[in-house]
Amino acid sequence: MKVVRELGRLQIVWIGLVLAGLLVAFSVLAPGSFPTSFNLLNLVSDAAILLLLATGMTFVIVTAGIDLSVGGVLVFSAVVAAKVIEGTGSLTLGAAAGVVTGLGWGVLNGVLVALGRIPALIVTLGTLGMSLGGALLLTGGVDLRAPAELNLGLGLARWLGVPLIVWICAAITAVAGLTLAWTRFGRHTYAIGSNAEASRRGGVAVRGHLIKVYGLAGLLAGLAGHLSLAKYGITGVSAHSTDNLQAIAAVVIGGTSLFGGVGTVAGTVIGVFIPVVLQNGFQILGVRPFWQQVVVGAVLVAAVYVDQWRRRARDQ
Amino acid sequence: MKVVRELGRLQIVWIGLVLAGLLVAFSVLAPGSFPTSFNLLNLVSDAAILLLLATGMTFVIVTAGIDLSVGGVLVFSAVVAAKVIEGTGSLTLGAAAGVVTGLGWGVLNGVLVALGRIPALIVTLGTLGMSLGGALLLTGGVDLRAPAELNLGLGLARWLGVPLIVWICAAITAVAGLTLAWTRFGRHTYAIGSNAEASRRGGVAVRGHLIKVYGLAGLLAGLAGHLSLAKYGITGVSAHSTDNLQAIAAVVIGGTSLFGGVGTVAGTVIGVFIPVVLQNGFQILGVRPFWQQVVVGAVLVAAVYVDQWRRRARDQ
Amino acid sequence: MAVPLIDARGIVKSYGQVEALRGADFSLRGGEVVALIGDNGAGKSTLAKILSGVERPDGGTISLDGESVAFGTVEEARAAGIETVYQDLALCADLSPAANFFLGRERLRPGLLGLLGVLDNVRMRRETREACERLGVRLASMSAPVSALSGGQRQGVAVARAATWARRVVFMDEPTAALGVLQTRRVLDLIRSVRDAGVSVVLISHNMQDVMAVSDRVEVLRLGRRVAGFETGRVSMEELVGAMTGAMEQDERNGRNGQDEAAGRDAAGRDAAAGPGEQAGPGER
Amino acid sequence: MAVPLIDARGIVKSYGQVEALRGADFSLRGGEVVALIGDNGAGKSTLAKILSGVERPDGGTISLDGESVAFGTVEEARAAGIETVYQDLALCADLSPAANFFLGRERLRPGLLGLLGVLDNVRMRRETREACERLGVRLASMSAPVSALSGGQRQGVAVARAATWARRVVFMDEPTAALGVLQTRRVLDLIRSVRDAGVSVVLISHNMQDVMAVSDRVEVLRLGRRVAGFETGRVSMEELVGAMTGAMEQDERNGRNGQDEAAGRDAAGRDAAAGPGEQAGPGER
Amino acid sequence: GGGGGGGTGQVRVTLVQGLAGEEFYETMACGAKAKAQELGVTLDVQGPQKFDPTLQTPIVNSVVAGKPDALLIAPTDVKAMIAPLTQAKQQDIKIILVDTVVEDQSIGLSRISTDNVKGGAAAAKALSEQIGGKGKVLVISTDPGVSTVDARIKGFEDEVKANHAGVGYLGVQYSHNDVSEASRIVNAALAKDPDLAGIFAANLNSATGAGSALQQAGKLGEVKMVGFDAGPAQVKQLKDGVVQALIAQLPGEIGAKGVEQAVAAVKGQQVTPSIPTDATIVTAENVDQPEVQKVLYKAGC
Ligand SMILES: Nc1ncnc2c1ncn2[C@@H]1O[C@H](COP(=O)(O)OP(=O)(O)OP(=O)(O)O)[C@@H](O)[C@H]1O
Ligand SMILES: Nc1ncnc2c1ncn2[C@@H]1O[C@H](COP(=O)(O)OP(=O)(O)OP(=O)(O)O)[C@@H](O)[C@H]1O
Ligand SMILES: [Mg+2]
Ligand SMILES: [Mg+2]
Repeated sequence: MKVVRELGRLQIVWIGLVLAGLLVAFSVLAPGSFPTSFNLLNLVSDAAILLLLATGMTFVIVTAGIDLSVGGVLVFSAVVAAKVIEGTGSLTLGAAAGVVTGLGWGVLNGVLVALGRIPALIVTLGTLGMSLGGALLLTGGVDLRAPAELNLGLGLARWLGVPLIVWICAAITAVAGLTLAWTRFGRHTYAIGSNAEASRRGGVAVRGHLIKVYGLAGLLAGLAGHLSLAKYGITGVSAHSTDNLQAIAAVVIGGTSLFGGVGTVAGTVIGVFIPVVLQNGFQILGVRPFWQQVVVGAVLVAAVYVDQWRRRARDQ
Repeated sequence: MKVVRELGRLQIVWIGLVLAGLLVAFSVLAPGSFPTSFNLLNLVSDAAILLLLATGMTFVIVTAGIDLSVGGVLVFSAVVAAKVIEGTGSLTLGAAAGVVTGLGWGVLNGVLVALGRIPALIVTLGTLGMSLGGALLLTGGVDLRAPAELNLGLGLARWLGVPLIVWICAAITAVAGLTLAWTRFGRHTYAIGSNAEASRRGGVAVRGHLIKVYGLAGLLAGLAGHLSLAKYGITGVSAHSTDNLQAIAAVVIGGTSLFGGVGTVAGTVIGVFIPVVLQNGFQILGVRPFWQQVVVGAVLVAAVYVDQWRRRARDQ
Repeated sequence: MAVPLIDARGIVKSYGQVEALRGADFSLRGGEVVALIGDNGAGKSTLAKILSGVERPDGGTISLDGESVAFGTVEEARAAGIETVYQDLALCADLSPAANFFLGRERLRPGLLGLLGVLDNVRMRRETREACERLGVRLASMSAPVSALSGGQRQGVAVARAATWARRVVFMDEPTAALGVLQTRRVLDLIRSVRDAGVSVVLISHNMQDVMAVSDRVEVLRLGRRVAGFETGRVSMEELVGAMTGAMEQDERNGRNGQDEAAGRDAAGRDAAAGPGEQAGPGER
Repeated sequence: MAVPLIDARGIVKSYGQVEALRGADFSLRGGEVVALIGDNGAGKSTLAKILSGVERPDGGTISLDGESVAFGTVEEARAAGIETVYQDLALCADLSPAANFFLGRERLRPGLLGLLGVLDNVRMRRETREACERLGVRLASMSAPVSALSGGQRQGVAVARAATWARRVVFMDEPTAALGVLQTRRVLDLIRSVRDAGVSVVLISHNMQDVMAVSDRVEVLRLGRRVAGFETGRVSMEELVGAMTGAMEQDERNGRNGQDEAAGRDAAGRDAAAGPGEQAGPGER
Repeated sequence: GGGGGGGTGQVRVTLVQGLAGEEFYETMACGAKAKAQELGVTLDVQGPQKFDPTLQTPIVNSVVAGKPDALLIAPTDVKAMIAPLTQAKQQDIKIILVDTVVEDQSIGLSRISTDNVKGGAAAAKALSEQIGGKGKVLVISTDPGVSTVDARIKGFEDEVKANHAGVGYLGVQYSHNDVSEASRIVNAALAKDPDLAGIFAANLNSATGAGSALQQAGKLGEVKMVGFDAGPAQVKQLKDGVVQALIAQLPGEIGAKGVEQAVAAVKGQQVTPSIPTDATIVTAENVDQPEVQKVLYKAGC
């Protein structure tokens, strides 16, 4: 049942081809608007923050866990960052506060999952409610605004024509991808997802590692909160209720198994972009929103089917 | 790692005690308002439709699958039912149309999962988009209304003082629970979730069975759509985006493992009521809404922790 | 002699780069016990899975009672009366021994309840317990899931299941690997009594004592090919080991098995199919 | 004689209703090979798991080098130089053989990359392949996951791993169950050479030939209790089988083992701990 | 002249709703479409699945990539939408703000806005009138942080506190746009305060759920309810006696006016910088009057 890991690598090629096919198709259908640097840059920029969440989620899902709390942690961290900036006037302190807050929530998740042995779904559903509720308590339910120097600074800054936020997210994703693929930390992540009991017997510090993995996911969500605050200028207390599903979907589209042990960050990157490209392309083509939902759903299934089908053909 | 099935039975006792504990606690804290037949009946009545979704979800999750599409299927079926009633004037035809529509979506899910071998998460995410988009297309985004004879008939009817809808949902849940626990159909459901390959080798028609299980979940979602139309008098095209997570959470709180092979409908029933009771109790106690979210999240984790902890103590 | 019950020719199966079977032949007649032996990774389990319908071969032909079949589903093989003890046992770890024993063949309650598909758990538990105890395997609790059983208890359940349901052939892939001394003897007795009831048995085993004790013929696989076939009565353990490891064909000092290289694989395959009175030499690699 | 390396007394372990161990004793000295035998479900694997720190006993004492320890984590046992081949192998099916071989002990690249935790996959693959080939186990592909290996190949990886890392004791729970004839011989050789290097070996096996061939002492478990201990050189296979199945103690016709009932379990346990030159009688049930 | 369009001469206008599939915005789209047809311009409609700037931003970006001549938009945040709209402005797209606005006054050649605060105040007045000026009232909202809804609630609260001393305000509960959640909230509220007198349901799903709970409790009509918006479903609720009053805005008219202004802007004609629209209280008594009929939302087009 479990997907051969070696083919996991190859799979990226296939799902990557699906993405490439979509890009080509939209470029042909809307040559004047889709394949412009303006559009593609916006596309990347809009996906960047989700990418961070999905990267953290990849680690979690590879351990056979799940993290529903990312959206709540993002909002909570953004609120803390905004409050700290407001209070201290220091952007650096604000960023640090946001990231540390995210890490804290992640570690809480990890502790409850690893030491409390509560199903990850329940733990993170609980912390989702707690973090969202907490954010609302801190703000009174009214979105906080980012100070102009953050919104106009980090939020708009570009380097080589590409938004700084994109660079940050891409760099972190790349480091995370390399870590998962090539380091001991990554190896233990796969081992735990593949067989937690065997890993424990093999001497992997399973509990500590799980805490680190959930901590990482929380940290990335905290950073995403700060970046989102910079980019959109608001904390978005109502805006992130579907982040968790989006991130999980991206991870699974990218070939990571919900049952753990298998997956790559590179796949997740493609998994983030497939729905984003579909949505963007159909919007540019002027497809009506309701039809978009239908078509995006259908194409998504078809894309993953092509991928599975190719894989199976190889597998036989 | 996997939970012993025998203890699965016992577990219901524990999580049931947690629910009982909550009921007692709220009754003590708000003796005049919480334990009234008025409040408890309403509580049951509001949980009834979610119960149907969660029951179908239990079967799906026991096979180690997942169904994110239930909310979309519910809405789509409600729309079809409303249109058919409007067109034909027959309530029976409308009900039948709703149920059959739900079944259709469920079978589509099942076919894509079982024959297409696409991850269930992707399939049902796709059909969620398709069914919701389809419902919006059918209605133009404007909720359809149920005819008064449905809303005032089935919607309000009572038997022995309890709403008819509650009877219907309870009866179906009971039948489903018995089916899962005592029949060949249930046995095969557990077997597939425990080890799909071993089931195949053992001669279980795995694909056909998966189609039936997803079909059942769709059918129950379709029925839920019709009942929701009767109860609320409206198709609620925008109102069901969190149904899937609510149902999944109920199933997992009830002790069903996301990894399949383990779980009971009785646990799911308790899992449906724990969050509902928490919400109701805290509101009656006058806890502020934002605090409610925090407290519900925390108590949820604690409740499942108590349950896990008791189970582990027994396990040692 | 009648046509063989199973006759497989030139079976090829690769997994990605790895060629598990490279043209293996195998044949089996009614009512005989054939031991299939070979080194680790020789392809024995793969061959058993293909002949049980679990895996689809990449090439080669299989005929059953002389008729060509294209197994590809377990249902077909089961319908033909073939049962298998898989090396990995293929049990559902979360289900009870009885649920596994009767998987796909559940006993229903008599009467109306049965029509509704209600299981007769009491009866299934009793029958499972009896079948296991016949093998000397004691199950401490009938309701505990298989994951709570000891290695030998699990294997006992799997062996009892296959032996109970087989009507024509039972493949046993290392059925005694985890079993105790007593239980192993009982399984060997079971193999004999199953054979006496007319069911053919294919025994895959690394235990040459067991192979010698119970089989009528021995077929040897090496690196995905059948390299030799012997009549058990006329072969020594050393010869078997030599054939498995390839020592024998290298020096060809064993006169009885040192047939002409030209006889080759095809000849050996045909020989084996012809009758138990003959024995084939080792084929070329 | 020095204090035993491991001395476990009155180990009790129940799973729900099932009592897997009901006061089992076990002791082990440095540099000896002890075979632990018993019927299916006797509690051998449970005892091995407890002494490897995988399971926590419900009762009893364990001392290591004469000091009382409360194993409960694998880390502690590993730190004490104890390695184990589990009956269920405990491999990560999605990972490659090399990843499993080095699990928890990954080799890092030299230099800066190593400080960053980057794995030296080339080296780990090479060393894994070498260790497996020393056992006669050929791995067709080093990058395929363990789930793609044959039963014997998997077991080879698990055995090679434990033998490579053990410094004081290696528990081997049926290490040759899935191995071929050649590979089994190699494992027995390995056990001897490991012993010669000063590492104690506990061999759990149903194969009496292997037990006789390689062990210095034999300890017999039955229904969760140690019922007998023998010096291998002075016991026959029949006696071992008798002790396992309980036939022996029922009729007590074997003079050498028919000690006074009063010697009982404790006496047997102490005897066994005393030295390899003695042998203990079967304890009471 | 048709700016950066396809060069066909046909004026291309895109409407970006605040929330796709909501009756208010669908009615707005209908009004816009009718006007676009009348003026012979092409109209595309897009909208996010939630009232949320992080979801609306990508949509604006992709719409801008398609370079329409004019963009009609209901910004989902006064601040967060400034950046993408500035980008649009830089691409020479004429921007008309409909329903909601952004802080940056330089964005939006014309602003046709609904005053949600005023609407909330109107709801308070209507509800107070229904309950005879005294009794406990509860507000049911969707999610916290949705700016338009928050504005309605703020208007409601301020009005109650300022001018209706007899009204006991119980605060807001959030239904997360889920009907059964709204129903549960009202159940618990009735259990806690059996003397509940009135409910302000800030959107359709909240009103639906609340209505169902009241119906089950047999308190329909006894507990007065005021809803927001006047789509067909809401009007049905009004006629069925589930709600006693509705606060109607003018989405169709906003859409039509928006297209008018957009076309004027593209053609270089005079535009009106600010067009405020009003809220109307609809009750069972006045619903059949022609001038009220005019403000009711249309079910599709
Ligand atoms: N699913 C699979 N994917 C990839 N390779 C496989 C797979 N199954 C088997 N193989 C490879 O095919 C070869 C033959 O395997 P098989 O299990 O048939 O051997 P075997 O003769 O049963 O060995 P053993 O005695 O160890 O059980 C091995 O090299 C194995 O690695
Ligand atoms: N996790 C568990 N849960 C419940 N019962 C268990 C568990 N593990 C072992 N047992 C029971 O404890 C008893 C001893 O099991 P154990 O695995 O130690 O036997 P064993 O001597 O290794 O047998 P075998 O030779 O078959 O491997 C068995 O009856 C088994 O069913
Ligand atoms: Mg094999
Ligand atoms: Mg064992």
